[in-house]
Amino acid sequence: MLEIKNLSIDFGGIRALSGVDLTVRENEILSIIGPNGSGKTTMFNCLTGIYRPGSGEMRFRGESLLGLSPDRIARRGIARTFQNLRLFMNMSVLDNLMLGRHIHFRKNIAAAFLRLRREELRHREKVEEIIDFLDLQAYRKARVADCPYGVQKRIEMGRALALEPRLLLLDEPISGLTAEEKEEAAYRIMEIRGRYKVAIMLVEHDLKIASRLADAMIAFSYGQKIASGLPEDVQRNEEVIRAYVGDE
Amino acid sequence: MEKFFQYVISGLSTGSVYALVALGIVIIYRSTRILNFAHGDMATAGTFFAFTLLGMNIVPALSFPLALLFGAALAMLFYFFILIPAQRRSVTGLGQIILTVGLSLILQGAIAYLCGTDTKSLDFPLSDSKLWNFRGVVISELNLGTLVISLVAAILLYLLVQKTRLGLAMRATSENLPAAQTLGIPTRMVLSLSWGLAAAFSVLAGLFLAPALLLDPFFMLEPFLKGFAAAVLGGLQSLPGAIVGALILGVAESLAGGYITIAFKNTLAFLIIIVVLLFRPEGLLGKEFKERV
Amino acid sequence: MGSFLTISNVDTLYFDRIYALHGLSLEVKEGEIFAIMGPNGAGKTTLLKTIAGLLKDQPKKGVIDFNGHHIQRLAPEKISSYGIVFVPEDRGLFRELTVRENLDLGCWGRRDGRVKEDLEYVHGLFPILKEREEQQAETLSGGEQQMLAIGRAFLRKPKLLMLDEPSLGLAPMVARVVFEALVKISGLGTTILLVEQNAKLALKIADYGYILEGGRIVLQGTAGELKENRDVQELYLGVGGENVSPKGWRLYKKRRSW
Amino acid sequence: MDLVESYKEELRLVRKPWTGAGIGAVVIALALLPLLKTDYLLYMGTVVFIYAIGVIGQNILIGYTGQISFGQAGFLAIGAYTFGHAYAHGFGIAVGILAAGMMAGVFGLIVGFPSLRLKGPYLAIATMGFGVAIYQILLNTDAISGGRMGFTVEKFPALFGLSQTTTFYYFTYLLAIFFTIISYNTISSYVGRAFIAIRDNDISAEAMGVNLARYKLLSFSLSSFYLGVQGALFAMLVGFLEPNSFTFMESINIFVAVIIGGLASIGGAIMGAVFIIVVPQLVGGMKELVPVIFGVTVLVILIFEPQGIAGRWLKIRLFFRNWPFR
Repeated sequence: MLEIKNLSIDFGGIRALSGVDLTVRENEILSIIGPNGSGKTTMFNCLTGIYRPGSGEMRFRGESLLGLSPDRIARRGIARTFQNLRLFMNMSVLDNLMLGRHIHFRKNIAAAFLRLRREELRHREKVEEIIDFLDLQAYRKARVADCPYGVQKRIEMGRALALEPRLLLLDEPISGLTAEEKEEAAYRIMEIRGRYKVAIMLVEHDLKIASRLADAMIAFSYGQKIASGLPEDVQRNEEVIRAYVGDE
Repeated sequence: MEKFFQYVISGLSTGSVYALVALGIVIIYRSTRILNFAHGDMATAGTFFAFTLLGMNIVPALSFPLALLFGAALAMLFYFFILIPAQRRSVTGLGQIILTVGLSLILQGAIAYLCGTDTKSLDFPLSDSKLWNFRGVVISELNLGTLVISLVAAILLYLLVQKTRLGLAMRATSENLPAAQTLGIPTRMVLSLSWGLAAAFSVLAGLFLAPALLLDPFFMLEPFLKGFAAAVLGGLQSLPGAIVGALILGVAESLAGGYITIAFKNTLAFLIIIVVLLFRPEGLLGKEFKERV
Repeated sequence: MGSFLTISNVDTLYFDRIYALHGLSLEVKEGEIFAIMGPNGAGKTTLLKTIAGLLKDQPKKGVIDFNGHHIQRLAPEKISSYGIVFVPEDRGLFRELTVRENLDLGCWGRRDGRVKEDLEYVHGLFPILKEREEQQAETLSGGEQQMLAIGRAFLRKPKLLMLDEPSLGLAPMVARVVFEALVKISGLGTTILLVEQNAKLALKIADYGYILEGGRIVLQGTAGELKENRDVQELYLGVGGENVSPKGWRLYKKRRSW
Repeated sequence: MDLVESYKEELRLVRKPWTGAGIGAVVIALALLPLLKTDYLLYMGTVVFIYAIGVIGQNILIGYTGQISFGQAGFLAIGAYTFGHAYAHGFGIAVGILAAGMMAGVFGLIVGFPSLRLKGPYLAIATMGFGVAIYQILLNTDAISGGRMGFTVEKFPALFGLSQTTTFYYFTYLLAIFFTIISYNTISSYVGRAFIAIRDNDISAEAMGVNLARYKLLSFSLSSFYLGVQGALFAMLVGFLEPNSFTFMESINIFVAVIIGGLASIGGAIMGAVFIIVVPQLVGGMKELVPVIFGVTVLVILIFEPQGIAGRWLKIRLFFRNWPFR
């Protein structure tokens, strides 16, 4: 469903990604691991149109994503979360999720002026479903900035889900959470795949959880793919161990 | 052809005043990431201070430097007593810019209240009507003086920034504040000095503009806008850029005024900026900026 | 008192909500090299920034005692004046200034007459810096930038030198040069506190190590002890541990029953 | 306790009965103001209504969408002169006002284009340049501005046996209410959500499928439409247009009203308009001090009450809600 071939990008002479190939199949969870600065987030940024890759090809469901603006890519059905939470901090939780529905709104500006709210109600039902799923009921009307960190992580995931994506990119969805929240978040990620029928790409540092979740795993180091395959194999790969623990 | 040189010369003279204003704006922006909307009003305040001193029969040689110091002190007080408390209360970057809008209003009102809104003329040692003739290209004493003093000021600034330890600390602080702090550089002192220096530059511009423009509480508004425009044109971060931008602006204005019409001088300035910004958003000599995601 | 740097029970929060350090305590003895290791996001960088005073209003709780001064929540300039120098992960160089100017700034506020000798020592340590003296710092390679950052920090004659991931992005050969220099600097009496992901490299030069996870110290010991510890690998990779297959894990959901 | 029984109920404009009563009281009191038969008060009310429209519009742009602008005077001028010419050519008042708004809106669209590539300071200078340019064009184009003689606009007619002042008061009163409601509606719709999303985090707004260009331009032209209408009403109020009514200071005035009232609050925008109109009247003789008061207020508000008068008002309400149990 997603196919990346030979993707490269430079920043001021530094090669952030070089010649990366990967594929994601329908309804698959793919974990991407690697030490700091190895190019994981850069790849997400290329995929969502925030960076323009220098060379290579990205095809999503048969169509190229190259040169599309981030909003067009979102409309194709790719949603993402961000490493450092990019929520709309001054909006309510509900509004954040409703903004996730933005691309599904039938846009009619006259209706907006006149407070015709049929569309609003239609989407509200979808959003309430997500609120239930993510246990956000208590925070529905709260300003996001006032919510605890763990809740904000859930909100961001909910916002991405509200877009009804075919492919969901999660950038460190469980980092910074407490042990208990981590378990819960991991469970939810599994549930999302089952319930919303999406493929998930996942960058995570907690390798225990990342490998438990993933169907397949890829390891990056210095902008290159150094290993791919089943989580168990990737974890025991010599090169991966060297990249993480360091060499002599 | 002579006419052309005439326009270029007078354009350079105006441009050099814009450069003084623009340099101040750039110094402040580089060091504190604040666009100082009160820049023109600081100049006005300093110029009025000089006017008052002259009225008390104090010679220009003394009252002009005092005016520069007055402007500098004003800016440093604003930095210490408004900006630092605001930063401590984590006012956003945009909020800090709006603080300077507030300062601008206060200065404007105070000047109008203390000195009146009628126009005055400043007794300036250089005359606007005494002309010098260089092979058919005419330049007034005032314009020549302006060019010379701007040049001297720019060179002094260059020496200060590039050759002294204070200048080194200024460059370091404006480039990487946390690193400067961990090296034990007294960053607040350095930043407040930057504000003071910038204000002194704008007062200097005010003093040289006053004889031609006549003095009233709003007389620096237009030069401030031009200086601002020049700074943006040059990239807002670069001191040479500010000078280049200002000179380009001055000459372009003068040429357009001479060959087309003087009616749309300001409009032209902004037209240039918008066109330049659309094709080179980082300004002529600015560096490309990228946001990290 | 009596000890060099003592951190007791420190809490650092981001955005006033997220605990980055949670009741963290550790001790650094004078004259040795200490390494702090741990996975990404464990709070290593936060710890150094907290000590250096670069996080506004942090730490929220706890005491950082340096040579008898309580330095928590002081301005970074003040902390620096006690003799603590911090080299951040991005090296903290003034990229538009030349190599020489960067080194000059390292000597800011020094009044003793030994600046020249020290400068020569730095040039002896990293001869490349002498060659590149007039170049802008941003034109240097990653390794050279790290050398410049360390040289500049050394010129401040710190009592405590803190480095954040000095090996990050360096080729192994270059990293070795950098680490050898650190050993030499330490030999001159500077205490070094080092944050590293590359555990093997760090433990080679360190005398003592702490392993940080989730904002707490989870393991500590001399370099020798840590090298022997099998858990170190597990902490990084999650290899081993409870021997269950990755797929057959228990579905889990906390149910509220009230 | 307020129990919400359906999502629909939640979407109503005024949900709490007490809020409704309060707003109703204010609206009725304002409607009854002409009974006092003080032309001065009516005039002041009219000016506040007129300014409120523009300030609300600017709050949509600056407060909600987060795009800084210093070109307000230019749009006011465009609105005022468009209306003046349309009215003089025999088009009715309604058509004139609509044309004024549309014309300003179109220019807003044009000025908005730089906003797609420029941020913060650069946008400030571009919009400021627009304001200055319009002023200069007015100064130098007699065909538009009427040259040295200025440009006279016929005042609003007296209708229904009311005095001219009273009629115009009611007219602006209704328009102000209309624009307030429209603004509330817009802000709470998907459009407003997109605006706020762009302000809070443009990168993730785009990643969620919001077309940045479209909504930034929409915000610019919408807010300019409001200013155009304000300009048209202003033309009818003073009856005489000259370029000097549209200087950079006028832009700053409206900007100050937005800041003092409170960013991202429509109620605040109205309070801000009241502030900048009423305070100069209270100062009386010492007109020079008005900017000082504005300036000091801006400083105090930014440092101590970043949400402006509206924020202070919310805090007072919270205080009394639990009174006397603090």
